[in-house]
Amino acid sequence: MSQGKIYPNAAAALSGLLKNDMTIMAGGFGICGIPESLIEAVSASGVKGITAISNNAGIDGVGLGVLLETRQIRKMISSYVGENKLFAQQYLAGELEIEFNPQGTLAERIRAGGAGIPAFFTKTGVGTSVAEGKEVREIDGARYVMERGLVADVALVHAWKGDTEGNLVFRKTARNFNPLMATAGKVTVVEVEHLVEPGEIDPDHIVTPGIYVQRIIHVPDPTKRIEQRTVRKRVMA
Amino acid sequence: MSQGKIYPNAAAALSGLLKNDMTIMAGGFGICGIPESLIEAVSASGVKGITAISNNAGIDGVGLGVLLETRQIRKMISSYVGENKLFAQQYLAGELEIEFNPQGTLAERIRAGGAGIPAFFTKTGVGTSVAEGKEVREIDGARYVMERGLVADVALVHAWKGDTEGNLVFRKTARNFNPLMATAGKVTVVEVEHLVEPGEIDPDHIVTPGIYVQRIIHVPDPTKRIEQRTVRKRVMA
Amino acid sequence: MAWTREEMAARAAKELRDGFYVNLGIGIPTLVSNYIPTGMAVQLQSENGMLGTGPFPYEGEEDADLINAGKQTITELPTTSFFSSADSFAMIRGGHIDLSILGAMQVAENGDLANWMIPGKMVKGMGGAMDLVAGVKRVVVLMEHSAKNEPKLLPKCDLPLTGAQVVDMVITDLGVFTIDKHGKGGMTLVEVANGTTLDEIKAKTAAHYTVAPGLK
Amino acid sequence: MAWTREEMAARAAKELRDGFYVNLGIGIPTLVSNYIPTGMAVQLQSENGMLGTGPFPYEGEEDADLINAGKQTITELPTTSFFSSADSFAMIRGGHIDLSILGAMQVAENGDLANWMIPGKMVKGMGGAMDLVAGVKRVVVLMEHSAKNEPKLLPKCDLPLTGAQVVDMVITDLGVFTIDKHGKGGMTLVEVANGTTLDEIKAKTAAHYTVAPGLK
Repeated sequence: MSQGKIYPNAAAALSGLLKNDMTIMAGGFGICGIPESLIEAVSASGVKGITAISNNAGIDGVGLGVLLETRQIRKMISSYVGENKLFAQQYLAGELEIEFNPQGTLAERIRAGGAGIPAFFTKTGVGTSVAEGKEVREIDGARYVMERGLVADVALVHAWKGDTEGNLVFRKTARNFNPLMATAGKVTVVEVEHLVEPGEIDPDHIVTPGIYVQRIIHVPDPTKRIEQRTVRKRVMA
Repeated sequence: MSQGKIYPNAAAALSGLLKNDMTIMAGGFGICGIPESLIEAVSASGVKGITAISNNAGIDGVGLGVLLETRQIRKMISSYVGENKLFAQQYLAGELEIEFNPQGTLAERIRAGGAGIPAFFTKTGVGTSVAEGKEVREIDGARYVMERGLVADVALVHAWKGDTEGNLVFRKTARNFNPLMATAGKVTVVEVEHLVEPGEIDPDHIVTPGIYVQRIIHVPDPTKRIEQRTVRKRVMA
Repeated sequence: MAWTREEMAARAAKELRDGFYVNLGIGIPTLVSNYIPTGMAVQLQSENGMLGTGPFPYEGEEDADLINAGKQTITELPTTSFFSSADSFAMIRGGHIDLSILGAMQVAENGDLANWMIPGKMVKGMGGAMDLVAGVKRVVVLMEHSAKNEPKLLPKCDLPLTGAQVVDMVITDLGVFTIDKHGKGGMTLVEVANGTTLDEIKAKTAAHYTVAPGLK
Repeated sequence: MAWTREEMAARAAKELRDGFYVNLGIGIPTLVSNYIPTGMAVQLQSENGMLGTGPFPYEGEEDADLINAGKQTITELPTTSFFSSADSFAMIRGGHIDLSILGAMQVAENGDLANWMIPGKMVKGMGGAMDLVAGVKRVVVLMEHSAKNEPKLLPKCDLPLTGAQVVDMVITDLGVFTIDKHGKGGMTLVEVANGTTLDEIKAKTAAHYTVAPGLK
């Protein structure tokens, strides 16, 4: 059923979806759970002027860092970009716009965008520069700032396992922004590490129902990099 | 760890939490996934003047229907109460207040309450009596009504399986309002059909993290009633 | 005789497309699931928290934890997923459902819909109807053309609204109407049921409408 | 000498209570996890979507899919649950986390906190800090008392704020201050580190504060 959602590779899955000056959401936290194959296909496409909505900007040469190298990104909507040196250079040279959002506000804006909620109120950022130019109102004795829902032309998502209907599950902290972005893309394209038939994932365990997924590629055994390898020594018995 | 969340029975789990004129959320859709043992303990407590937030009002003698029989509920915040005859009588006699919410607005108000969002905008109900007395504003060319977050003094939840830390999973459509209400109770009390040790539920499958659960009772093999038994005939081969 | 309930449901099924996600209301709309063309992938959403609803269970296999929004026992399919009520209405409100087919008491020529209360009668509540008509991409009403000889297609609803300017199409036992709910195109009769006439429809319809070219 | 970083972390650990859910920031706050008293159940939340974070993995057992908010490889515990970023910040914003311990550049006597940007320098972003200080029930700042001999406890922050009136307690290498962030009680010095004096603290603190009775 719905075999039509499966595409042979990232380039095929993105075909017809990319245009200059578009908005793209990309899942991931740091470089954990990023849709790396799909980002590389965006890079290969040469599309320019992208507004990228992503918690971070990857690291140099990895994740969205690839699109920074090729100068395909015009604007980032993120919460933290400290790991990317190229980002700093392009920003200071005025080649890159940045809109910083508190991480939770960014997450909720995306969740709201996917859920048909155009605006909501939050305490986060009241009394800071984040609230400047936005409506602030008192509700039941506390002050809240109004934030807007976010959607994207295309959402790029990385999942652990998916069936051909588009039902998805995620693995550990690689979940992060992926399921919310899946709901907020006008078209959502997913790379899955394990592609299975419908019925192979327990319906009570599905995190993203297939309705949110329009296109799927199978990326077995992706290279997963670690940004900060921290370990403890084994204590000999 | 946190063995302190486990209580021997429903009465013990509710002790100290109930007072007249309080607000109680109760999970369930119709009589599917209702926290029946906990509702019966509320009934036995004799507490009065309850504002009950629940999608439905149970049926006569089942679920919140029990609290209607004993006239412990003063006000219902619900989306549909058509199945309960006693409800109609008490309402028409002026003994019961009702605030109807569209089902999705009710769900989102509870989700917002649990998520620290005091208000949000939705299209649902614009141009209807639901929007009367509420702020309506145009955002990007469409009209939206502002709805408020909802919290309760106590949330009563039914789950399929829970560990002693309070991590919960739900079964099929018995999930419904239960996980959102778990987030919106100042105190959340849960009845689980299967009580297990931490680590026995895959952490990727947990729907409600233990942080939302303050008290747990084990209710093995509860009686589950069916409101509308619909079947098909077997076709002989 | 015009269309039977089964014929109305079959006509509504023609609005389905391959890959659609659809929410069916209680009553005649439920029958539409019997007319999904073989080989067409259509997933039915039930707003109590399920995508991919299956048929009624065999006798003895009913599961109290597995019901649809009409509180009827159902079954699951290989494509099924379960989720909370908040997630279910995020799906509905966010415009992810392609089509909602539901019943109505009244529909106005501008697309206003009334189907949840009659003043003076006991009010049962709107359930998920207001969310569905406000959130789903396309709304098709499936209803009898008249109620006790009173027209249900009106210039303006006199019952309290479920949604304002929300209906895209109305299928009754007498025919099919389209509504340009956000534009100025108004209501158009686009199909006449077997066994009825343009004159009969005119006599039983209070709403203003145009007749599609070539219709007779 | 006053308190070392380890002693500061140990002091902060005294703010933990059995059953607490706690978010620890990057830097000195991370060390607090080493001082959770044995037998005390404390679950650590990591805002990238995890409750119940465990220690660093043994060499060779690192998992790229299992990191904390500082992007460090960690492990899971029997109590662990994973969830999305939206659900993680619903937890934070909704006031479900008992305690947040984080670093700061400046804290004002009214509880204002600055820890995310220095005008004129490259801005990295606020990450989850604004959400944490706005949403968590109790906010404890763990920081050096001075930066390059400039006081960090001020009458008013001159750096851009992370949150207004959000800090409940400040633990530095010189002592512990409480802040009545929503009332008129201002800032109070409640503890003096070994090896320092009231006079030294006074000399190094620009903020106004009262000294708790009996302190010397």
